[in-house]
Amino acid sequence: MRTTVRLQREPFEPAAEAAKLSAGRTDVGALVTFTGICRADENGAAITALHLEHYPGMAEAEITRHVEEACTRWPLLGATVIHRYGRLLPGENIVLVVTASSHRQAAFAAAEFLMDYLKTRAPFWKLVEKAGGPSWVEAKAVDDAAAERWSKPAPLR
Amino acid sequence: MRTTVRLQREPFEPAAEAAKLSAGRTDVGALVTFTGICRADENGAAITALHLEHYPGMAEAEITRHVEEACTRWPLLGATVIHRYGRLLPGENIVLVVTASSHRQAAFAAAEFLMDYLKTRAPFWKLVEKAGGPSWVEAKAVDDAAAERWSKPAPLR
Amino acid sequence: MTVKVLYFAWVRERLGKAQEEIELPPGIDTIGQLMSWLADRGEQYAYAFERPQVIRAAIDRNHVRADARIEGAREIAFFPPMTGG
Amino acid sequence: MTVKVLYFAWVRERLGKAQEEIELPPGIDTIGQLMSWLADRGEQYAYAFERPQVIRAAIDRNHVRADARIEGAREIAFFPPMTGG
Repeated sequence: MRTTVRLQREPFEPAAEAAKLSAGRTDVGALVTFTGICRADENGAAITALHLEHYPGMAEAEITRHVEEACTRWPLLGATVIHRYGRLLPGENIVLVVTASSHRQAAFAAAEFLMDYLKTRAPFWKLVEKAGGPSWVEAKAVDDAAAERWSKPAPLR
Repeated sequence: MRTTVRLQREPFEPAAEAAKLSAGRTDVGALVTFTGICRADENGAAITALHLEHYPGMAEAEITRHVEEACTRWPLLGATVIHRYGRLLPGENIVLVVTASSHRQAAFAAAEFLMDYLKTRAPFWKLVEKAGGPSWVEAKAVDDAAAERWSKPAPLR
Repeated sequence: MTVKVLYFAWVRERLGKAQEEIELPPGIDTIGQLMSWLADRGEQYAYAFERPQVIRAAIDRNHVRADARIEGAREIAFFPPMTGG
Repeated sequence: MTVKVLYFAWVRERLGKAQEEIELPPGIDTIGQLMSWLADRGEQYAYAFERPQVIRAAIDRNHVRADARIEGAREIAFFPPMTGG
Protein backbone atom coordinates (compact mmCIF):
# COMPACT_ATOMS: atom_id res chain seq x y z
CA MET A 1 0.00 0.00 0.00
CA ARG A 2 1.26 3.40 -0.98
CA THR A 3 -0.53 6.09 1.00
CA THR A 4 0.19 9.79 1.11
CA VAL A 5 -1.56 12.50 3.12
CA ARG A 6 -0.33 16.05 2.75
CA LEU A 7 -1.60 19.47 3.81
CA GLN A 8 0.15 22.33 2.13
CA ARG A 9 -0.11 25.94 1.00
CA GLU A 10 1.64 25.20 -2.29
CA PRO A 11 -0.06 24.01 -5.49
CA PHE A 12 0.11 20.30 -6.29
CA GLU A 13 0.44 18.43 -9.55
CA PRO A 14 -2.45 15.93 -9.96
CA ALA A 15 -0.83 13.98 -12.80
CA ALA A 16 2.46 13.52 -10.97
CA GLU A 17 0.67 12.38 -7.81
CA ALA A 18 -1.49 9.92 -9.76
CA ALA A 19 1.56 8.56 -11.59
CA LYS A 20 3.25 7.79 -8.24
CA LEU A 21 0.52 5.29 -7.42
CA SER A 22 0.86 3.27 -10.63
CA ALA A 23 4.51 3.79 -11.64
CA GLY A 24 6.58 0.64 -11.88
CA ARG A 25 3.77 -1.77 -11.08
CA THR A 26 1.42 -3.86 -13.17
CA ASP A 27 -1.24 -4.80 -10.62
CA VAL A 28 -3.08 -1.44 -10.76
CA GLY A 29 -5.97 -1.76 -13.20
CA ALA A 30 -7.92 1.33 -12.18
CA LEU A 31 -6.79 4.78 -11.15
CA VAL A 32 -9.34 7.39 -10.06
CA THR A 33 -8.27 11.00 -9.66
CA PHE A 34 -10.54 13.64 -8.15
CA THR A 35 -9.48 17.26 -8.32
CA GLY A 36 -11.48 19.90 -6.47
CA ILE A 37 -11.06 23.32 -8.02
CA CYS A 38 -11.85 26.81 -6.69
CA ARG A 39 -14.79 28.15 -8.70
CA ALA A 40 -15.40 31.82 -9.43
CA ASP A 41 -18.83 31.73 -7.87
CA GLU A 42 -20.42 30.62 -4.63
CA ASN A 43 -24.20 30.14 -4.86
CA GLY A 44 -24.35 32.51 -7.82
CA ALA A 45 -22.27 35.32 -6.28
CA ALA A 46 -18.90 36.12 -7.84
CA ILE A 47 -15.96 35.49 -5.52
CA THR A 48 -12.46 36.87 -5.77
CA ALA A 49 -10.68 34.36 -3.53
CA LEU A 50 -11.17 31.51 -1.09
CA HIS A 51 -9.44 31.23 2.29
CA LEU A 52 -9.04 27.75 3.68
CA GLU A 53 -8.53 27.54 7.42
CA HIS A 54 -7.69 24.21 9.05
CA TYR A 55 -6.95 22.67 12.44
CA PRO A 56 -3.28 21.82 11.94
CA GLY A 57 -2.86 19.14 14.55
CA MET A 58 -6.11 17.39 13.82
CA ALA A 59 -6.57 17.58 10.05
CA GLU A 60 -3.64 15.40 9.03
CA ALA A 61 -4.35 12.77 11.70
CA GLU A 62 -8.06 12.65 10.84
CA ILE A 63 -7.46 12.35 7.10
CA THR A 64 -4.84 9.65 7.64
CA ARG A 65 -7.32 7.71 9.74
CA HIS A 66 -9.88 7.91 6.93
CA VAL A 67 -7.37 6.84 4.30
CA GLU A 68 -6.65 3.83 6.52
CA GLU A 69 -10.36 3.15 6.83
CA ALA A 70 -10.73 3.29 3.03
CA CYS A 71 -7.92 0.73 2.75
CA THR A 72 -9.83 -1.55 5.12
CA ARG A 73 -13.12 -1.17 3.27
CA TRP A 74 -11.83 -1.65 -0.27
CA PRO A 75 -8.95 -3.62 -1.82
CA LEU A 76 -6.81 -0.58 -2.60
CA LEU A 77 -3.24 -0.63 -3.86
CA GLY A 78 -2.67 3.03 -3.05
CA ALA A 79 -4.37 6.23 -1.94
CA THR A 80 -3.30 9.87 -1.91
CA VAL A 81 -5.00 12.88 -0.32
CA ILE A 82 -3.59 16.37 -0.67
CA HIS A 83 -5.49 19.34 0.73
CA ARG A 84 -4.35 22.92 0.42
CA TYR A 85 -4.91 25.71 2.92
CA GLY A 86 -4.42 29.47 2.80
CA ARG A 87 -5.65 31.83 0.09
CA LEU A 88 -6.67 30.35 -3.26
CA LEU A 89 -7.83 32.06 -6.44
CA PRO A 90 -10.59 30.84 -8.78
CA GLY A 91 -9.20 28.15 -11.07
CA GLU A 92 -6.68 26.92 -8.51
CA ASN A 93 -6.76 23.34 -7.26
CA ILE A 94 -7.96 22.89 -3.67
CA VAL A 95 -7.95 19.18 -3.03
CA LEU A 96 -6.73 15.98 -4.68
CA VAL A 97 -7.81 12.41 -4.03
CA VAL A 98 -6.22 9.56 -5.97
CA THR A 99 -7.11 5.90 -5.47
CA ALA A 100 -5.57 2.87 -7.14
CA SER A 101 -6.97 -0.65 -7.22
CA SER A 102 -7.09 -3.75 -9.40
CA HIS A 103 -10.73 -3.02 -10.13
CA ARG A 104 -12.63 0.12 -10.88
CA GLN A 105 -15.48 -0.25 -8.41
CA ALA A 106 -13.11 -0.17 -5.43
CA ALA A 107 -11.20 2.81 -6.80
CA PHE A 108 -14.38 4.82 -7.49
CA ALA A 109 -16.02 3.97 -4.16
CA ALA A 110 -12.93 4.79 -2.12
CA ALA A 111 -12.43 8.13 -3.90
CA GLU A 112 -16.07 9.11 -3.26
CA PHE A 113 -15.84 7.98 0.37
CA LEU A 114 -12.75 10.12 0.93
CA MET A 115 -14.26 13.16 -0.77
CA ASP A 116 -17.53 12.84 1.17
CA TYR A 117 -15.47 12.64 4.33
CA LEU A 118 -13.33 15.66 3.44
CA LYS A 119 -16.43 17.73 2.69
CA THR A 120 -18.16 17.05 5.98
CA ARG A 121 -15.78 15.87 8.71
CA ALA A 122 -12.23 17.00 7.97
CA PRO A 123 -11.47 20.13 10.04
CA PHE A 124 -11.34 22.71 7.25
CA TRP A 125 -13.38 25.89 6.88
CA LYS A 126 -13.85 28.05 3.81
CA LEU A 127 -14.13 31.82 3.83
CA VAL A 128 -15.00 33.52 0.54
CA GLU A 129 -13.89 37.01 -0.47
CA LYS A 130 -16.58 38.75 -2.47
CA ALA A 131 -17.97 42.18 -3.31
CA GLY A 132 -20.16 42.49 -0.19
CA GLY A 133 -17.30 41.48 2.11
CA PRO A 134 -15.98 38.13 3.27
CA SER A 135 -18.30 35.37 4.45
CA TRP A 136 -17.94 31.85 5.78
CA VAL A 137 -19.24 29.08 3.56
CA GLU A 138 -22.11 27.20 5.16
CA ALA A 139 -22.13 23.44 5.40
CA LYS A 140 -24.54 21.79 2.95
CA ALA A 141 -27.15 19.20 3.90
CA VAL A 142 -26.51 17.42 0.58
CA ASP A 143 -22.90 16.82 1.65
CA ASP A 144 -23.99 15.42 4.99
CA ALA A 145 -26.39 13.08 3.20
CA ALA A 146 -23.60 11.95 0.87
CA ALA A 147 -21.31 11.22 3.81
CA GLU A 148 -24.09 9.41 5.67
CA ARG A 149 -24.29 6.62 3.09
CA TRP A 150 -20.89 5.31 4.23
CA SER A 151 -22.02 4.83 7.82
CA LYS A 152 -23.55 1.50 6.84
CA PRO A 153 -21.17 -1.41 6.25
CA ALA A 154 -19.83 -1.05 2.71
CA PRO A 155 -21.06 -3.54 0.14
CA LEU A 156 -18.22 -4.61 -2.14
CA ARG A 157 -19.93 -3.80 -5.41
CA MET B 1 -19.96 21.57 -23.14
CA ARG B 2 -16.60 20.24 -24.22
CA THR B 3 -16.90 16.62 -25.30
CA THR B 4 -14.28 14.41 -26.88
CA VAL B 5 -14.55 10.79 -28.00
CA ARG B 6 -11.50 9.16 -29.50
CA LEU B 7 -10.54 5.61 -30.45
CA GLN B 8 -6.88 5.17 -31.16
CA ARG B 9 -3.95 2.74 -31.21
CA GLU B 10 -1.58 5.32 -29.74
CA PRO B 11 -1.05 6.02 -26.03
CA PHE B 12 -2.85 9.00 -24.50
CA GLU B 13 -1.86 11.46 -21.83
CA PRO B 14 -4.46 11.51 -19.00
CA ALA B 15 -3.22 14.75 -17.43
CA ALA B 16 -3.25 16.67 -20.70
CA GLU B 17 -6.76 15.43 -21.50
CA ALA B 18 -8.04 16.36 -18.04
CA ALA B 19 -6.44 19.80 -18.27
CA LYS B 20 -8.33 20.47 -21.53
CA LEU B 21 -11.64 20.27 -19.66
CA SER B 22 -10.76 22.82 -17.01
CA ALA B 23 -8.21 25.08 -18.73
CA GLY B 24 -9.19 28.72 -18.96
CA ARG B 25 -12.46 28.40 -17.08
CA THR B 26 -13.51 28.94 -13.49
CA ASP B 27 -16.87 27.17 -13.37
CA VAL B 28 -15.42 23.67 -13.06
CA GLY B 29 -15.33 22.72 -9.39
CA ALA B 30 -14.81 18.99 -9.78
CA LEU B 31 -12.76 16.99 -12.22
CA VAL B 32 -12.85 13.19 -12.13
CA THR B 33 -10.33 11.19 -14.13
CA PHE B 34 -10.56 7.44 -14.52
CA THR B 35 -7.66 5.59 -16.11
CA GLY B 36 -7.99 1.89 -16.92
CA ILE B 37 -4.61 0.18 -17.05
CA CYS B 38 -3.55 -3.19 -18.48
CA ARG B 39 -2.67 -5.47 -15.56
CA ALA B 40 -0.09 -8.27 -15.71
CA ASP B 41 -2.61 -10.87 -14.61
CA GLU B 42 -6.07 -12.04 -15.60
CA ASN B 43 -7.83 -14.07 -12.92
CA GLY B 44 -4.51 -14.98 -11.34
CA ALA B 45 -2.78 -16.06 -14.59
CA ALA B 46 0.17 -14.00 -15.85
CA ILE B 47 -0.46 -12.33 -19.18
CA THR B 48 2.09 -11.01 -21.63
CA ALA B 49 -0.19 -8.73 -23.64
CA LEU B 50 -3.78 -7.71 -24.28
CA HIS B 51 -5.35 -7.37 -27.71
CA LEU B 52 -8.30 -5.03 -27.99
CA GLU B 53 -10.59 -5.63 -30.96
CA HIS B 54 -13.40 -3.21 -31.70
CA TYR B 55 -16.23 -2.60 -34.17
CA PRO B 56 -14.87 0.50 -35.90
CA GLY B 57 -18.08 1.91 -37.30
CA MET B 58 -20.14 1.29 -34.20
CA ALA B 59 -17.82 1.94 -31.25
CA GLU B 60 -17.33 5.66 -31.75
CA ALA B 61 -21.01 6.32 -32.48
CA GLU B 62 -22.15 4.28 -29.47
CA ILE B 63 -19.70 5.94 -27.08
CA THR B 64 -20.66 9.38 -28.37
CA ARG B 65 -24.31 8.57 -27.74
CA HIS B 66 -23.50 7.60 -24.16
CA VAL B 67 -21.47 10.73 -23.56
CA GLU B 68 -24.49 12.70 -24.77
CA GLU B 69 -26.71 10.70 -22.43
CA ALA B 70 -24.38 11.45 -19.51
CA CYS B 71 -24.65 15.16 -20.36
CA THR B 72 -28.44 14.87 -20.19
CA ARG B 73 -28.46 13.01 -16.89
CA TRP B 74 -25.96 15.19 -15.02
CA PRO B 75 -25.00 18.88 -15.18
CA LEU B 76 -21.62 18.32 -16.82
CA LEU B 77 -19.33 21.03 -18.17
CA GLY B 78 -17.24 18.57 -20.16
CA ALA B 79 -16.60 14.88 -20.78
CA THR B 80 -13.82 12.99 -22.52
CA VAL B 81 -13.61 9.30 -23.44
CA ILE B 82 -10.53 7.82 -25.10
CA HIS B 83 -10.33 4.08 -25.74
CA ARG B 84 -7.34 2.34 -27.24
CA TYR B 85 -7.38 -0.71 -29.48
CA GLY B 86 -4.67 -3.04 -30.78
CA ARG B 87 -1.95 -4.75 -28.73
CA LEU B 88 -1.21 -3.39 -25.24
CA LEU B 89 1.39 -4.43 -22.70
CA PRO B 90 0.92 -4.66 -18.93
CA GLY B 91 1.21 -1.20 -17.39
CA GLU B 92 -0.11 0.56 -20.49
CA ASN B 93 -3.23 2.70 -20.32
CA ILE B 94 -6.32 1.22 -22.01
CA VAL B 95 -9.11 3.70 -21.42
CA LEU B 96 -9.61 7.22 -20.10
CA VAL B 97 -12.78 8.89 -18.86
CA VAL B 98 -12.71 12.49 -17.67
CA THR B 99 -15.77 14.37 -16.42
CA ALA B 100 -16.00 17.99 -15.33
CA SER B 101 -18.81 19.60 -13.37
CA SER B 102 -19.48 22.33 -10.85
CA HIS B 103 -20.11 19.68 -8.22
CA ARG B 104 -18.42 16.43 -7.38
CA GLN B 105 -21.47 14.15 -7.27
CA ALA B 106 -22.28 14.79 -10.93
CA ALA B 107 -18.66 14.30 -12.00
CA PHE B 108 -18.32 11.03 -10.07
CA ALA B 109 -21.67 9.62 -11.18
CA ALA B 110 -21.10 10.44 -14.85
CA ALA B 111 -17.61 8.90 -14.83
CA GLU B 112 -18.94 5.70 -13.27
CA PHE B 113 -21.87 5.60 -15.69
CA LEU B 114 -19.51 5.91 -18.67
CA MET B 115 -17.13 3.26 -17.35
CA ASP B 116 -19.96 0.83 -16.59
CA TYR B 117 -21.22 1.38 -20.12
CA LEU B 118 -17.77 0.88 -21.69
CA LYS B 119 -17.29 -2.37 -19.76
CA THR B 120 -20.56 -3.94 -20.84
CA ARG B 121 -22.03 -2.37 -23.97
CA ALA B 122 -19.32 -0.67 -26.02
CA PRO B 123 -18.29 -3.01 -28.87
CA PHE B 124 -14.80 -3.96 -27.69
CA TRP B 125 -13.39 -7.42 -27.01
CA LYS B 126 -10.25 -8.38 -25.12
CA LEU B 127 -7.97 -11.25 -26.03
CA VAL B 128 -5.16 -12.06 -23.58
CA GLU B 129 -1.81 -13.54 -24.56
CA LYS B 130 -0.55 -15.93 -21.90
CA ALA B 131 1.61 -19.01 -21.41
CA GLY B 132 -1.09 -21.55 -22.34
CA GLY B 133 -2.00 -19.66 -25.52
CA PRO B 134 -4.33 -16.75 -26.24
CA SER B 135 -7.86 -16.63 -24.84
CA TRP B 136 -10.80 -14.28 -25.01
CA VAL B 137 -11.74 -12.48 -21.81
CA GLU B 138 -15.20 -13.47 -20.61
CA ALA B 139 -17.80 -10.87 -19.70
CA LYS B 140 -18.34 -10.54 -15.96
CA ALA B 141 -21.73 -10.66 -14.26
CA VAL B 142 -20.50 -8.03 -11.77
CA ASP B 143 -20.01 -5.60 -14.67
CA ASP B 144 -23.51 -6.26 -15.99
CA ALA B 145 -24.90 -5.62 -12.51
CA ALA B 146 -22.96 -2.36 -12.29
CA ALA B 147 -24.31 -1.21 -15.66
CA GLU B 148 -27.84 -2.26 -14.71
CA ARG B 149 -28.09 0.33 -11.93
CA TRP B 150 -28.22 3.13 -14.51
CA SER B 151 -31.29 1.70 -16.24
CA LYS B 152 -33.47 3.35 -13.61
CA PRO B 153 -33.94 7.12 -13.85
CA ALA B 154 -30.88 8.73 -12.30
CA PRO B 155 -31.35 10.42 -8.93
CA LEU B 156 -29.46 13.69 -8.83
CA ARG B 157 -27.57 13.02 -5.65
CA MET C 1 -32.15 -8.97 -50.05
CA THR C 2 -28.36 -8.80 -49.70
CA VAL C 3 -26.88 -7.75 -46.40
CA LYS C 4 -23.34 -7.21 -45.16
CA VAL C 5 -22.65 -9.41 -42.13
CA LEU C 6 -19.73 -8.71 -39.76
CA TYR C 7 -18.23 -11.02 -37.16
CA PHE C 8 -16.05 -10.08 -34.20
CA ALA C 9 -13.82 -11.72 -31.59
CA TRP C 10 -14.31 -15.48 -31.21
CA VAL C 11 -17.28 -15.53 -33.58
CA ARG C 12 -14.91 -14.20 -36.25
CA GLU C 13 -12.18 -16.66 -35.25
CA ARG C 14 -14.48 -19.67 -35.36
CA LEU C 15 -15.78 -18.70 -38.79
CA GLY C 16 -12.36 -17.80 -40.12
CA LYS C 17 -13.75 -14.60 -41.64
CA ALA C 18 -14.50 -11.06 -40.52
CA GLN C 19 -17.30 -10.26 -42.95
CA GLU C 20 -19.30 -11.43 -45.92
CA GLU C 21 -22.24 -10.47 -48.13
CA ILE C 22 -25.23 -12.71 -47.59
CA GLU C 23 -28.29 -13.10 -49.77
CA LEU C 24 -31.07 -13.61 -47.26
CA PRO C 25 -33.55 -16.35 -48.21
CA PRO C 26 -37.27 -15.74 -47.74
CA GLY C 27 -38.65 -16.58 -44.29
CA ILE C 28 -35.62 -15.26 -42.36
CA ASP C 29 -37.18 -12.30 -40.60
CA THR C 30 -35.40 -11.95 -37.27
CA ILE C 31 -31.87 -12.00 -35.86
CA GLY C 32 -32.66 -15.27 -34.10
CA GLN C 33 -33.82 -16.90 -37.33
CA LEU C 34 -30.73 -15.62 -39.11
CA MET C 35 -28.49 -17.21 -36.46
CA SER C 36 -30.28 -20.58 -36.86
CA TRP C 37 -29.97 -20.35 -40.63
CA LEU C 38 -26.27 -19.44 -40.42
CA ALA C 39 -25.62 -22.34 -38.02
CA ASP C 40 -26.78 -24.74 -40.75
CA ARG C 41 -24.31 -23.49 -43.34
CA GLY C 42 -21.45 -25.76 -42.35
CA GLU C 43 -19.16 -26.95 -39.61
CA GLN C 44 -17.52 -23.61 -38.83
CA TYR C 45 -20.89 -21.83 -38.72
CA ALA C 46 -22.30 -24.54 -36.47
CA TYR C 47 -19.32 -24.04 -34.12
CA ALA C 48 -19.60 -20.23 -34.14
CA PHE C 49 -23.34 -20.27 -33.44
CA GLU C 50 -23.52 -23.34 -31.19
CA ARG C 51 -24.70 -21.20 -28.26
CA PRO C 52 -26.85 -18.53 -29.94
CA GLN C 53 -28.08 -17.31 -26.55
CA VAL C 54 -24.64 -15.86 -25.71
CA ILE C 55 -24.16 -14.15 -29.07
CA ARG C 56 -24.95 -10.44 -29.29
CA ALA C 57 -26.09 -8.72 -32.46
CA ALA C 58 -26.26 -5.25 -33.96
CA ILE C 59 -28.30 -3.98 -36.90
CA ASP C 60 -26.83 -0.96 -38.62
CA ARG C 61 -24.56 -0.42 -35.61
CA ASN C 62 -27.26 -0.51 -32.95
CA HIS C 63 -27.51 -3.27 -30.36
CA VAL C 64 -30.58 -5.45 -30.95
CA ARG C 65 -32.10 -8.54 -29.37
CA ALA C 66 -32.68 -11.93 -31.03
CA ASP C 67 -36.29 -11.05 -31.81
CA ALA C 68 -35.34 -7.88 -33.72
CA ARG C 69 -36.62 -7.79 -37.32
CA ILE C 70 -33.92 -7.54 -39.97
CA GLU C 71 -36.00 -6.13 -42.79
CA GLY C 72 -34.23 -3.13 -44.29
CA ALA C 73 -30.91 -3.83 -42.54
CA ARG C 74 -27.78 -2.93 -44.45
CA GLU C 75 -25.22 -4.18 -41.93
CA ILE C 76 -25.68 -6.92 -39.35
CA ALA C 77 -22.98 -7.85 -36.83
CA PHE C 78 -22.57 -10.84 -34.52
CA PHE C 79 -20.18 -10.89 -31.59
CA PRO C 80 -19.66 -12.22 -28.05
CA PRO C 81 -20.59 -10.18 -24.96
CA MET C 82 -18.48 -7.03 -24.89
CA THR C 83 -15.40 -6.77 -22.67
CA GLY C 84 -14.14 -3.25 -23.22
CA GLY C 85 -13.10 -0.60 -20.74
CA MET D 1 -7.73 21.41 35.75
CA THR D 2 -6.22 23.60 33.04
CA VAL D 3 -7.03 22.90 29.44
CA LYS D 4 -5.97 24.45 26.15
CA VAL D 5 -8.99 25.60 24.18
CA LEU D 6 -8.81 26.32 20.44
CA TYR D 7 -11.30 28.21 18.28
CA PHE D 8 -11.65 28.09 14.49
CA ALA D 9 -13.40 29.96 11.68
CA TRP D 10 -16.28 32.19 12.79
CA VAL D 11 -16.06 30.99 16.40
CA ARG D 12 -12.47 32.33 16.43
CA GLU D 13 -13.54 35.56 14.69
CA ARG D 14 -16.38 36.25 17.11
CA LEU D 15 -14.12 35.67 20.12
CA GLY D 16 -11.24 37.62 18.62
CA LYS D 17 -8.82 34.89 19.66
CA ALA D 18 -7.59 31.57 18.33
CA GLN D 19 -6.72 29.90 21.61
CA GLU D 20 -6.43 30.26 25.35
CA GLU D 21 -5.66 28.31 28.51
CA ILE D 22 -8.72 27.83 30.69
CA GLU D 23 -8.88 26.74 34.32
CA LEU D 24 -12.01 24.62 34.43
CA PRO D 25 -14.22 25.22 37.43
CA PRO D 26 -15.75 22.28 39.27
CA GLY D 27 -19.08 21.04 37.91
CA ILE D 28 -18.16 21.51 34.26
CA ASP D 29 -18.05 17.89 33.12
CA THR D 30 -19.17 17.84 29.50
CA ILE D 31 -18.59 19.75 26.27
CA GLY D 32 -22.17 21.06 26.47
CA GLN D 33 -21.64 22.38 30.00
CA LEU D 34 -18.35 23.97 28.93
CA MET D 35 -20.11 25.80 26.07
CA SER D 36 -22.77 27.16 28.47
CA TRP D 37 -20.10 28.25 30.91
CA LEU D 38 -18.05 29.94 28.16
CA ALA D 39 -21.16 31.74 26.84
CA ASP D 40 -21.46 33.46 30.24
CA ARG D 41 -17.92 34.87 30.16
CA GLY D 42 -18.78 38.04 28.29
CA GLU D 43 -20.31 39.60 25.23
CA GLN D 44 -17.96 38.06 22.65
CA TYR D 45 -18.34 34.61 24.19
CA ALA D 46 -22.12 34.99 24.26
CA TYR D 47 -22.02 35.89 20.55
CA ALA D 48 -19.71 33.02 19.62
CA PHE D 49 -21.77 30.44 21.52
CA GLU D 50 -25.24 31.88 20.91
CA ARG D 51 -26.25 28.76 18.93
CA PRO D 52 -24.42 25.95 20.73
CA GLN D 53 -26.32 23.33 18.72
CA VAL D 54 -24.45 24.28 15.53
CA ILE D 55 -21.01 24.31 17.13
CA ARG D 56 -18.83 21.24 16.74
CA ALA D 57 -16.19 20.17 19.21
CA ALA D 58 -13.10 18.03 19.41
CA ILE D 59 -11.29 16.64 22.43
CA ASP D 60 -7.62 15.91 21.87
CA ARG D 61 -8.22 16.13 18.11
CA ASN D 62 -11.13 13.71 17.94
CA HIS D 63 -14.65 14.79 17.05
CA VAL D 64 -16.98 14.53 20.04
CA ARG D 65 -20.62 15.31 20.77
CA ALA D 66 -21.98 17.78 23.31
CA ASP D 67 -22.46 15.05 25.91
CA ALA D 68 -18.82 13.97 25.76
CA ARG D 69 -17.01 14.13 29.12
CA ILE D 70 -14.02 16.42 29.23
CA GLU D 71 -12.20 14.85 32.17
CA GLY D 72 -8.57 14.27 31.26
CA ALA D 73 -8.72 16.44 28.12
CA ARG D 74 -5.55 18.35 27.23
CA GLU D 75 -6.88 20.17 24.15
CA ILE D 76 -10.47 21.10 23.40
CA ALA D 77 -11.51 22.78 20.14
CA PHE D 78 -14.73 24.54 19.09
CA PHE D 79 -15.62 25.25 15.46
CA PRO D 80 -18.49 25.54 12.96
CA PRO D 81 -19.56 22.63 10.76
CA MET D 82 -16.67 21.72 8.47
CA THR D 83 -16.59 22.89 4.85
CA GLY D 84 -13.43 21.35 3.41
CA GLY D 85 -12.86 19.44 0.20
